[in-house]
Amino acid sequence: MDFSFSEEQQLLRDSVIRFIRQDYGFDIRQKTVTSSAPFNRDYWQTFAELGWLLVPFGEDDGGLGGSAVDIMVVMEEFGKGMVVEPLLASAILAGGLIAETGSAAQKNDWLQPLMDGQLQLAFAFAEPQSRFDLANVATRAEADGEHFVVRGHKTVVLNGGAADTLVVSVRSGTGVSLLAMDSNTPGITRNSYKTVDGHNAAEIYFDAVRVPRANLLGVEGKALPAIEKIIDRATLAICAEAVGAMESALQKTVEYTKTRKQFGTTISSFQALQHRMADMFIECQQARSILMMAAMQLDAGNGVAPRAVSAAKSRIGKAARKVGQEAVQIHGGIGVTDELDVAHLFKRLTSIQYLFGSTDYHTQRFIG
Amino acid sequence: MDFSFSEEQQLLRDSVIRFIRQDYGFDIRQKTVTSSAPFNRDYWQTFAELGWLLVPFGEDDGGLGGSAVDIMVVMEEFGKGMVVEPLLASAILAGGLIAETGSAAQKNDWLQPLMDGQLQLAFAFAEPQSRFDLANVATRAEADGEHFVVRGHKTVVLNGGAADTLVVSVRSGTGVSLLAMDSNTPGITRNSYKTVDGHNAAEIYFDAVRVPRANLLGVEGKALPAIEKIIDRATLAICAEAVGAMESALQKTVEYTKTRKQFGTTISSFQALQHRMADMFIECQQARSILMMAAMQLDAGNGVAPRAVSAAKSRIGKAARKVGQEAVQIHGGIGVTDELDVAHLFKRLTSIQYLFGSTDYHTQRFIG
Amino acid sequence: MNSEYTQAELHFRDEVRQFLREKLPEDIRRKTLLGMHLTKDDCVRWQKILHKQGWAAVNWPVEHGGTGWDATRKSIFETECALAGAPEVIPFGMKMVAPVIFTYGNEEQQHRFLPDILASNVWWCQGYSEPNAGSDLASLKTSAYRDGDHYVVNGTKTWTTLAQHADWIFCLVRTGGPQEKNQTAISFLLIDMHSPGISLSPILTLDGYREVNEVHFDNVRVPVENRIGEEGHGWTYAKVLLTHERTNIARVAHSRCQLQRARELASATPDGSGTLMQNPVFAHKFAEIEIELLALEYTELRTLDAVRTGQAPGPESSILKIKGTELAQSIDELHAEIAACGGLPYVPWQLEDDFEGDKVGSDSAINSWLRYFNNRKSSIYGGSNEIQKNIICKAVLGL
Amino acid sequence: MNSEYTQAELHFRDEVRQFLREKLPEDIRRKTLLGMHLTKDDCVRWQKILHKQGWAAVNWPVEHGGTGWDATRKSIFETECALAGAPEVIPFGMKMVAPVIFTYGNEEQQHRFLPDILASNVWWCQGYSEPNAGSDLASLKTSAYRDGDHYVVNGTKTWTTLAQHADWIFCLVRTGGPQEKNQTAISFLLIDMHSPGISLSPILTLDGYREVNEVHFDNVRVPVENRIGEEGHGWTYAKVLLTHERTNIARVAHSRCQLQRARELASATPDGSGTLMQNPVFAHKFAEIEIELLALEYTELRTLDAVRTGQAPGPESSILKIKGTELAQSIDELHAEIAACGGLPYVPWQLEDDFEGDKVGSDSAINSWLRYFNNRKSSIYGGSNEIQKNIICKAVLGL
Repeated sequence: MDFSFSEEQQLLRDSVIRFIRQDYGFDIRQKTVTSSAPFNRDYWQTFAELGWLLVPFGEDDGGLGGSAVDIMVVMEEFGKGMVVEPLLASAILAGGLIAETGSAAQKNDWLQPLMDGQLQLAFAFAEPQSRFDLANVATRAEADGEHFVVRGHKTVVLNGGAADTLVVSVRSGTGVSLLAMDSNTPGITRNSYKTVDGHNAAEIYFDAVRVPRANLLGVEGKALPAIEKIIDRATLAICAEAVGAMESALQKTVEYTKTRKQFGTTISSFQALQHRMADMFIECQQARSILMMAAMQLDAGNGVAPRAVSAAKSRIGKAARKVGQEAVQIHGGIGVTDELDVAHLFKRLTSIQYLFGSTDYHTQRFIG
Repeated sequence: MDFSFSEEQQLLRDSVIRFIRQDYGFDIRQKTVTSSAPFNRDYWQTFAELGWLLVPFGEDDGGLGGSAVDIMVVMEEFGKGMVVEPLLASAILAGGLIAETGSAAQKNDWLQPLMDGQLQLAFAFAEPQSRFDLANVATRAEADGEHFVVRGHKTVVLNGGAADTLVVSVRSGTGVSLLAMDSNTPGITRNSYKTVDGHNAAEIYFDAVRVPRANLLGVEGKALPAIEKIIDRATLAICAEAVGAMESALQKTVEYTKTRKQFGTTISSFQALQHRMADMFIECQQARSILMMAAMQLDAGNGVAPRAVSAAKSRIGKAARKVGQEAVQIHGGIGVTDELDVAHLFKRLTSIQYLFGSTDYHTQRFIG
Repeated sequence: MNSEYTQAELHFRDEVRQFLREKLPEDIRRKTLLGMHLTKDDCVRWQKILHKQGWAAVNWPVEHGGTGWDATRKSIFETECALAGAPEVIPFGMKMVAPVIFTYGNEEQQHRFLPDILASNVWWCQGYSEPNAGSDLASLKTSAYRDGDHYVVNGTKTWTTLAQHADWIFCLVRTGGPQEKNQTAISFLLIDMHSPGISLSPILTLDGYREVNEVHFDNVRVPVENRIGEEGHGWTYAKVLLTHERTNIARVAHSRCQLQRARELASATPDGSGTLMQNPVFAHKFAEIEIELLALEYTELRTLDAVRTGQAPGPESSILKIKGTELAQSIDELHAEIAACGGLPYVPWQLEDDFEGDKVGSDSAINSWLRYFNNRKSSIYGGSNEIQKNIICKAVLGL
Repeated sequence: MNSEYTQAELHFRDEVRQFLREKLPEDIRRKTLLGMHLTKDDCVRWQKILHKQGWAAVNWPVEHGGTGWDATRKSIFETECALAGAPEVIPFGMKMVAPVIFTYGNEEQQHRFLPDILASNVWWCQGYSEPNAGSDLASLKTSAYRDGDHYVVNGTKTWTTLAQHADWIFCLVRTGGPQEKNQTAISFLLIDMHSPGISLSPILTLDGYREVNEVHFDNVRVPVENRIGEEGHGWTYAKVLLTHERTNIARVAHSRCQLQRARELASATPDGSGTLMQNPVFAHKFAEIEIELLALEYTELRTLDAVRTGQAPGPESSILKIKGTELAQSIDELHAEIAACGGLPYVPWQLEDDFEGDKVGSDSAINSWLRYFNNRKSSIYGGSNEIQKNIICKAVLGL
């Protein structure tokens, strides 16, 4: 049993920490968020240069290993910095699906440019009626010779506004399939927006969109296991992000109470607040523990991974709720203003509670 | 809208308060509890003399009114004193069923001596497999001429060890019926014991017990509505008892913290404990509010009473758990000893959480 | 002990219901039910409709144009308004400064200010909190030194809700010297927001809305006749007002209305093979909130009954603040959970009446997360819940 | 980063399992799984079986007869013991005083005391707490004044677990004058329980069992050679021991075993038309506890890993105490809920092997409430959870 990072992981972690500290201050992040750009494309180039876009991929695909622990290392630090550049949506999700299901040619078309920082991807899976059910796909792909004709509506597609290529889950034949398509294909309409936590997303409408059969990823009608596997990896990634964000929220809260004076003393001396911060600390530690458990189980690949991920998402969702709310409450008035980083950590922690399935959903999935 | 007690209720309340204060100190209560007697029979006579045994009954039956608010008034004070004499089991439950379903002759036989303090009753309804389901009755009564022959096992019959007459729910024909019977009827075996909270109860086994048809209460096979109604009243009664017990637990906790010194100061000065006691206070107040709501709805008799009672039981069960546990925890070591009254309040508050349906059961019954 | 309304009260309730059915503008109702921020015009429009009916000043005495209602009627009125989706009154004029003026103000002040508040001709805001005095109001620093028949005011107030709309502000200021640290140096001033030397800095709340402001005073000259009552007694007046603020803070009817909406939405939200409302775990959580609300309703009724029978709303009313805000927040959170990822898009503008364009998702989902975010404030503002617990400890438990 | 055991570790686990299958007496196992109090004989019998195997002293160095296991093996051993229903070792001799003796005792003391502890020939108890010093150990009052080559001890210790069985007690006493208030006046004494002047007052715990005692010292003469280490350094030794006490306090395996039993019981408990385990609300609550336990297991593993790599178990181990006791208590509460009213009868004697008579209900139901009651102590004893939070605040958060 060994809980330490490898040397490579330690180096990776240091490089992310350095970037966040030097280049990703809260003001700079907010400049991106309030701009019309979906994210900071210069930073995306930096990610490519630093090799971070290789992290989610195995060496066979030209990546750096792609273990869940690797992803955890990066995403935890991203959580502290509230990074909005779409490593999750573009690389871990959509890229992960292509790595998982794509042919060599397809990987050459889409994975290579992604890793080079040249191509943006998105995975369009959620639909207005689907809630958290990945098998609930109403978007249909009808075969028409060497094409599929796609009709439907995908909602809150992460990085959907910026993506050059979309990976879309569709119902075709008797099952769920994955199609890759250029986001400018005729018949695709996008309504892009920012999300409450500063990321970018889009509603995407497909009106008789013709997609060559060559763009089918994997076997027709058999995509669900791959989707579930990659969503589990993405779930682990946001769990790691949450652990970073919570630790940051706790640290900022503790620091704030040491400076804030009320009734002639710093509020850090109020025992009622002290014990609540101790509770936050315990939440952070329990969250970190179960995150590590899930990462190790994902990497062991021994069949219990889905349950382990659901356990982590459930527990971390609970912690994210509590730590986020308490950080705001203990900050008092300043905690509910847009100018405070903690308010934004709280918002991102809320998103993570619902992304890829709510806390209750994952508890129920854990039960089986 | 009026939340004040009537003059009669105020007088009743004062008389119970006086009795508890003067005659029902914790040491005296413990003497009864640790004795072999099921309860203090002298006190039962006192109850009769003070008219308290008339409280659950309507004026038509020779009682004092029998409103839910009346019962609440008495039981709340009983809760503060942790009274173990079986007003609930004998009068509210079994007596209530006879008042609800009995003929004039039956009331004359059993209700009158009960109110005079001469007769002990018990209602045997729970069975090993029934959990909280009142309709789950496996004890059978087969008709045999002018008799029923009863076979079965009733579990944790409150006041079952002391009762002279038993009211028993049985399955007969197509439904549930109620039979009254002398507890010495041949074929009845009782295994009596004290409960963890100092009351008395028994396992009762029925082996071909012959009961005259004249002892049938109400219409054969149609007893369930009456049982549900009386169990609802009994549920309200223990809710009131819990509210009294919680208030007592809070008060004793606050007082204890004002005298207990640690680290050179009274522990009442620790803000973390202060806020937890404030939370206990809020629980007590919310519990009292919903108790009053349920009592008023029961007395209004407008069809929403069962839901109102379940709302109260659910909320008060939650409060009882929290206030009981916190009272023990804040007392520290002394709180887990048998010598401290708070430990016994905690135990009684635990019982009340499960009697007549657990917190979760009543939440689910509230949902419907 | 009984919880029935009298015939007269039932009749009054019907009258309120009919009025709301007929007079509440649909656009305002929609925004209120969605929990959107209203515009100044929305607020004023509805207040003027109430004024026309004679129901604008629920908590004022009749002699100043108030309704003179007893606690039960006030409760009926506020309940029906909330259930119907009528907006809550912006409290600063009507509920906060007016009671101070008609209780402690002189006759000239009453004539000068009350009619315009009653008719919603002027917009008031509140100047209590300061950047370094959150819950600790008594430590405020904004100074007002006397210069002839004026005070000269310097300092900064913060968390001033909707100050951008305001014509007047009521302030607590320090009229004693800085060495006089205690509460006896605080006075209560009414200040024209158009006075030279006043400037605003907006503060965006975490839903991205300009709900509050900092108000800066730079040598602002305020006529002495704008002081309420005596110099140095401002703290006393403010405390009375703070108690006033706490009486309607449980917001039971508002919560009931939002809980009912949550039930409707959850019943229309697919989940597994059924609806979210049919999910036993969700239904259980929902029921627990419903039951808590029922308890709170009766805690409030008990408080009202205590007021009716002559007992002042004691510090027990801190419970109403704590539980009222916690409940409203947990109902907001239910809405957020129902919306789930449907709450992610940040497109508040599409909720406005004049929005033209393609909508994203449903209005209720879009606003649910923003409302959840924004209402984290409710357990902080108006005396934080921690302060309320301190009050309970000190005043009720004697700790 | 990986969570796999090595082949050697897996082999060791099998060896432990086989030993437990063969050597754990069934009557002891039954009592342990039910959470009953064991008799002195039960405890000693099992300890002697372990001793015969060479596994009695898990946390002692080899030179004194300990196993010399690393953290992983200790964890495997304790996990397997708990899962199999073996009783936990009574800690006072083996885990508490022995480490002090082999760390700070002189050679003579080591030879005199350790072999009998190892072989479970003597029963030890702990004399730390006093009636007016609960969590505030440093304020203790029991005095030991020097009289020639003896100390004369006066005072009262309390919460002394199973002192009625004990041959020896280890005590913190005040060797400085009463004016010397601080911790430097405290010494660590080993006292023969058969000494004249020692008397016991039993304290019943809230399950009605004599689990703890007050121990009174009335001019008890204790040879100076029974003092561990230097006079006035007792506090230092005790603190080390307290840290020791906290490392195995998460009781993960014990909780896992009890949770598994709860699952079996709930699966056999009728509820509505199915079983309690099939009730979605119960299953949800159950899963939340299961998940919390999983998290705690990894928190413990992380702590062990930190110890392995040379970091001391820091104050973070307070988490293990807080979460470990909270979890065990919530599992006890699950058992109480499963039993429901089946836990009401107070008939603990029917659980004893020699009980003859008609049994009431099931053994597991009968003991469940008593266990729930009794284990409220676990968040109070051994440094209350409030104290643990103070430690986190001070040592980790710097508050």
